[in-house]
Amino acid sequence: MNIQTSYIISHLSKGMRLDGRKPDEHRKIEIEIGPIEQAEGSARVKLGGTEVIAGVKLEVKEPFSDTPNEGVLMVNTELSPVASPEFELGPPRETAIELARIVDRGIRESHCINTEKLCIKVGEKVWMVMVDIQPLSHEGNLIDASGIAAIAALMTAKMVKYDEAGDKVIYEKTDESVPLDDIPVPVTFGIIDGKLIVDPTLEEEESMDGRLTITTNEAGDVCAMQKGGACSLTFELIEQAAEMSIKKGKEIRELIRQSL
Amino acid sequence: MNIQTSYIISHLSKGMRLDGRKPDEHRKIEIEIGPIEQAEGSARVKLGGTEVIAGVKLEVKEPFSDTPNEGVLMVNTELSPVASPEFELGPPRETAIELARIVDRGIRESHCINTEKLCIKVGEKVWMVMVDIQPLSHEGNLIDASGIAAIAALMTAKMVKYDEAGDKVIYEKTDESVPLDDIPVPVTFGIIDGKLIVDPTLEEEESMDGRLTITTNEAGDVCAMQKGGACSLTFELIEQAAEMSIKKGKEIRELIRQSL
Amino acid sequence: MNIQTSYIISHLSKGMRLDGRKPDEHRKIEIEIGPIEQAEGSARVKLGGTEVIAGVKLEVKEPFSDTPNEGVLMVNTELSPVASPEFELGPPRETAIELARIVDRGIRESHCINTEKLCIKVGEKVWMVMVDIQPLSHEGNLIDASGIAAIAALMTAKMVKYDEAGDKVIYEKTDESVPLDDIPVPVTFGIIDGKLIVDPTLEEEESMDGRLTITTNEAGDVCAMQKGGACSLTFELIEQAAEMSIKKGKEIRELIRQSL
Amino acid sequence: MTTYKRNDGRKLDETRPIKMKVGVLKHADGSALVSIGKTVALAAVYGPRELNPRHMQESDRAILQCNYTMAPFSTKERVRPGPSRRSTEISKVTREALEPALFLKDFPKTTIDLYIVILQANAGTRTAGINAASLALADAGIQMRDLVTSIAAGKIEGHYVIDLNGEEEELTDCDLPIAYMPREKKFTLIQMDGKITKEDMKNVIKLAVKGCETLYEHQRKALLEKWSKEGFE
Amino acid sequence: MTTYKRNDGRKLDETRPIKMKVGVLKHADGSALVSIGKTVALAAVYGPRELNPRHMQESDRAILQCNYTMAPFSTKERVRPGPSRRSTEISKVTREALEPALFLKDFPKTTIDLYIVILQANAGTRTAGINAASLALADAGIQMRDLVTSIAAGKIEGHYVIDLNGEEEELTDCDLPIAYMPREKKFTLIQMDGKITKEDMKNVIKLAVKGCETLYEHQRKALLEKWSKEGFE
Amino acid sequence: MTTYKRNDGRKLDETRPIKMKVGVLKHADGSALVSIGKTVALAAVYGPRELNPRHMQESDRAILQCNYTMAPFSTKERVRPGPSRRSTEISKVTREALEPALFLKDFPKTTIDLYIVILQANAGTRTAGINAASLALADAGIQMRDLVTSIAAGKIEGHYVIDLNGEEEELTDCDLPIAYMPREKKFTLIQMDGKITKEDMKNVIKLAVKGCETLYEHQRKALLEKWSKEGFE
Repeated sequence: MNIQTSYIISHLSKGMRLDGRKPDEHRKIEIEIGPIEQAEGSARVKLGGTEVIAGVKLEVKEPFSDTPNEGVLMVNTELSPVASPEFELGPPRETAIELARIVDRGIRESHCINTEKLCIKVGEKVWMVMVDIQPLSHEGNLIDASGIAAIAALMTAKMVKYDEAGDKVIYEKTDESVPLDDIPVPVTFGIIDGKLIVDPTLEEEESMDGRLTITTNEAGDVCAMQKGGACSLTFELIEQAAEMSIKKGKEIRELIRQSL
Repeated sequence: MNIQTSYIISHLSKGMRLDGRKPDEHRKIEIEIGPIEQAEGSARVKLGGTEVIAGVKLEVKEPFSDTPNEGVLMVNTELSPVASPEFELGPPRETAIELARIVDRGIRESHCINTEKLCIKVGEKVWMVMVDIQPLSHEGNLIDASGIAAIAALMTAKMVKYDEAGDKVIYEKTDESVPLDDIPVPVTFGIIDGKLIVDPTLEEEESMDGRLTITTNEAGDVCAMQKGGACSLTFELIEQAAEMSIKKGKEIRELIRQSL
Repeated sequence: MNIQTSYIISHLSKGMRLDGRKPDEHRKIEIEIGPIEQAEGSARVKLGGTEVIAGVKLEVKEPFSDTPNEGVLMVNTELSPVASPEFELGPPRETAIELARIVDRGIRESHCINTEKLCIKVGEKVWMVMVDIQPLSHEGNLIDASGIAAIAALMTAKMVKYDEAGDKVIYEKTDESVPLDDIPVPVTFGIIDGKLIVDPTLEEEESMDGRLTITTNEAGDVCAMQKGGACSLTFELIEQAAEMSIKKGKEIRELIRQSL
Repeated sequence: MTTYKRNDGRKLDETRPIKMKVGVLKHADGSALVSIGKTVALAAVYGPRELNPRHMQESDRAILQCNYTMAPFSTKERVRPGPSRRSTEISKVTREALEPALFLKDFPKTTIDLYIVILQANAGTRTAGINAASLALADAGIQMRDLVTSIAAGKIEGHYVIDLNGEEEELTDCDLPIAYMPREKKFTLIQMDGKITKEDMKNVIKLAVKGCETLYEHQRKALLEKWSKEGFE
Repeated sequence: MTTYKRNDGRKLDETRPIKMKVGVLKHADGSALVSIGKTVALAAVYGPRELNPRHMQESDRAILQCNYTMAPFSTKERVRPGPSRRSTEISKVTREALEPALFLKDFPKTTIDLYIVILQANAGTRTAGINAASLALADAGIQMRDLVTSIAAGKIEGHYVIDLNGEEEELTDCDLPIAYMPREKKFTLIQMDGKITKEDMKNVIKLAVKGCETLYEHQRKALLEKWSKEGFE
Repeated sequence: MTTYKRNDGRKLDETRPIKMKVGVLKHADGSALVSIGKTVALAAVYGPRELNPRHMQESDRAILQCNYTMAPFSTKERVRPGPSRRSTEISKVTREALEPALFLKDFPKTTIDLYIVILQANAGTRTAGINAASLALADAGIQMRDLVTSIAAGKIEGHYVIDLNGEEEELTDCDLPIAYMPREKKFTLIQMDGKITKEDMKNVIKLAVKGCETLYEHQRKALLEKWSKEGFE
């Protein structure tokens, strides 16, 4: 075990973290709505030193054949080197793909997007909602920053127009919002020395054994979970994380609402 | 020349092979029909220690513009590392592509598939018959194992339904078979020291100069040939291989029939 | 600075080049029309020891949604190792892409192709004009050789037939030409020691600081410019290059006309 | 809870029929074939073996490389060959579900390569793959803290059900796969899709743990069978 | 010349509103955010740092590697991630626009890596990217012959106009972006799309140079701001 | 057999017009341009030269690397650039058709790189490519056991015909390309598509051999031409 890890663990045994936070405390969360005018919706989120932009774009596509009357959601992440010297150019790898899929799953499984309202013509044309996440600074816990940015961007996204005759999208925002019924929020816990720390920093990520992300919704239901990293965890720890994720999710949901 | 090669050649000069077979003898062939329920047709073939599964899937596609009333055949092979430590992950390379194309050509050129019966709507929708081959164990002569598995899978494949209104395939097997009129069978010969050995093992493959595959059909016609490896061969050897491929093809065709 | 470069510069200070040309002199240009019968149009161009073939093919595609009544031009270059030991197999890299885009831009921006005449059915079907450039020998200044070959191939290209019922192209040349109204010609200058040399050879390319390509049309207008290489240049040099490019462009245009 | 009839007649806490066999591939250092209902997973292990290129080596431990693939014919709609976003994620969570059971520090600079092929898919492919992989690792003689077992559970019409089949996957309120080390009583994979209360979630996990204990017996039996056979040979 | 009304009310030789800020990214050695009208470019510089693999090293100088990307949400129609022919070409001309300002021979065997992300696009993304990149290089403390400034000019309805916006790009007879070192009075990028006379071309270039001089003041101010702040901290 | 009229007026055993020229590319170590009817193949050879990366080297012999490509404009429907399944297979069988003629053991650790570009395609591209490649190898001064010649034959309406053209390819019962070393009397490529009896097959092969002998004369003449020219220079 390296020195940093021992240091983190010894602090944690006294209920403290290196940056002075309590184990169940998020870093300061700042949410800016609409930084990207060209996008149908967008949000910039700072989680301490971690910063991401999420942008929503709409396209018209053929629906999947098993859901001919439903629009489609796609979440995509590119880990650009601007955000961290550790990120490399090239097609998304494991980390970027998992990140996008955790955010995607939280949104999808909460059914917050009313996909049936995104149908233009059954079996032929539906709206595809693309959420792209661009990290600007990675100082730990990109998952929560991305999840918050994604839902905030969606909540403020406006529909554009579809010109059926010309079969093309007219990129002029209308007054109509992207149909959204819920606010799923992911909360990520670092697992270190058998303990949970919410919203880990980059140095904590380097020392921790693994992580657990739980996404909850307005009603306090659990919509998605994902363990990451080469750790194992007990039932009690999962229980504890579930409790906390509901509580922290509520706080963050309130912050998002205030930022609108 | 390494020791193994000398050993094989010296045995061969006495009409013997290392595993006791005669030069014109296949290893034991076992054919299991239908191991993959989800596939429209499937077969598992063991050729001694070599083992492959072939699965048939049907899709609906636009026809090629020069054959607007004909369905399409596609054979594909992935050489997964499960079958041999020499195989690597990644897109199919030379060996996998040649393997798939030899099997493909034997089936295609025998015209055993009645492609006109696979037309749904001229110029718009035809069935695409995809045969995927998954080797499970490579101990030599993947070509014959794959060719036998492919034709056995096709012979037992059932059509599924196409929902024209919804433009999608309903994956429920019908009683109707994939329209098949012939049974092409590839027979592969190793060429070593100017002699032919049918169905080479992995160690024979490592020592041999090259190979010749001849696919014949029910009527004893030749449908496809392919020489492989950095060898040259005489007219007499080709003649001899053609004779043998007809004879061995007949035996294998019988085995396939019995397995149905 | 290496010896070759000093040598070139010292020659140039006396208004001379290593191969005896004057700074504003092209190598001998030979244009052969129609070397590729299968192509709708083709031309082989020799520029001293540099040689390229350009071939024009037509396809039918959906138009872009913002230009529903216009055909589409695409220029593509593959730098095959046959032309130079420095070229490698694989997808086009920076150099090949820039080369294609410079040629493309010159043609596109001169509006020499009447893209509206290439519309078959508004919003549904238009002709796509594909110009592929295959260098055969690279001894410097592939840009001009490619640009001349591309426009010569286009000038002699014939339309083929589109079978609307069968939605396919019948590759039989008609008497009708690809609709062309102008003859854009790129002229490339090497920049070395603050001086311009037209049509640089390979050894000059290795020694020069950068290059400037200016494409001009029949009327003597400038249609496209592109600086390449890690050099900087003065306004006067740009002015001088513009003058010369109009003059040299005119000469080359005449040569092209004579070759038809 | 007794009123709900599962579409295949199973009890709520009953897994589909399970078949497990180890040592099924001749060329791998370890291998296993696992079928759970109509889902069939094949796993092959090579290693620990030297890792090339060298710059990927870890000086103080082995790395585990894991690749999950679906055979093109394994599903209703043919699976396009090559990695997808889904298969990349499953390869990752599978690796992370197995790593806690291994003593990677025992084999510095090496790699253990694990290949999982889903031959037939009817729900639960990632969990079947983990069960097969765990057996293949054991078959390769690689020492493990515990076998890793894996299964999903869910909730249909108010009832907790284990080991969802393809049709149940459409009906369930949640799909919650876990990987679990039964002797260690530790979870090594947790994922969930769905929308359920915290209480439901706990109950679903508990039911999945029960399933893992069943699977554990099957795994042990499969290993025992192989070892006893080898004894005779 | 005074009769033409630009669609956003600007004077013919007036750029859109400009904002420049350096040191905006914590993890890069140098960075800058530049917005010109609705176009927003972010640049990050790493290096000079050792270049791997070694066979790419130049024994007598540093290499500059440059990657220009558009964020998927930066335009009306979403940009598909991954390199395109357009972005590959822009990466190349951007690199070649900056190299003349650098003393690459001072750092043999190393690389300077430059990443440009267009966060929002409304015409002039390559020029905004070059302005940001030039600032980011300065922010990284890399010595430069001169700052590189960049802007496009064009000609609409007989009038020379600077810094075309998205709608003007549709109307102009030509789009002529330049990069320029104001103290050196040298051009490091010249491109043009359009069809204009030689005289027009010269006038358009002259106007663009004037714009670069304006941008130069903004760049200097942005660097000064950062340096004065650092002085206080 | 005399009753069948070929669409281009040829006799049954007559090849299309043949043109062969060696030394056509300045930058390759060897090169040749071969046209057979409307099919035109260009081949370039580099090497034997050191092979990098080193781990690909064979300690006791040279490797032959072969790449067959069709120019995008070579066919009726444009060929998409980049390798296809077809071109990958042809590259392989071409390599294997040439290897038997080479003394690869003479050049350990090196590579001979062979590039074939089909400039125009009207049936018989792989055989034209092999003829060109064989000449290019000879032109590069690489010692060979024999020249490799290559041509296809077929059977149309009961008649054996040599060197099928594009329209004949649609009509033939089989398309049987061979590569052949005439002095050695050995086959180095055999492929066949079609459906014919064993007897037919033998006759078709015999006819193809006859064609190869014709090609052999053309190849020798082309080499002689070049050598005699060089003598004068």
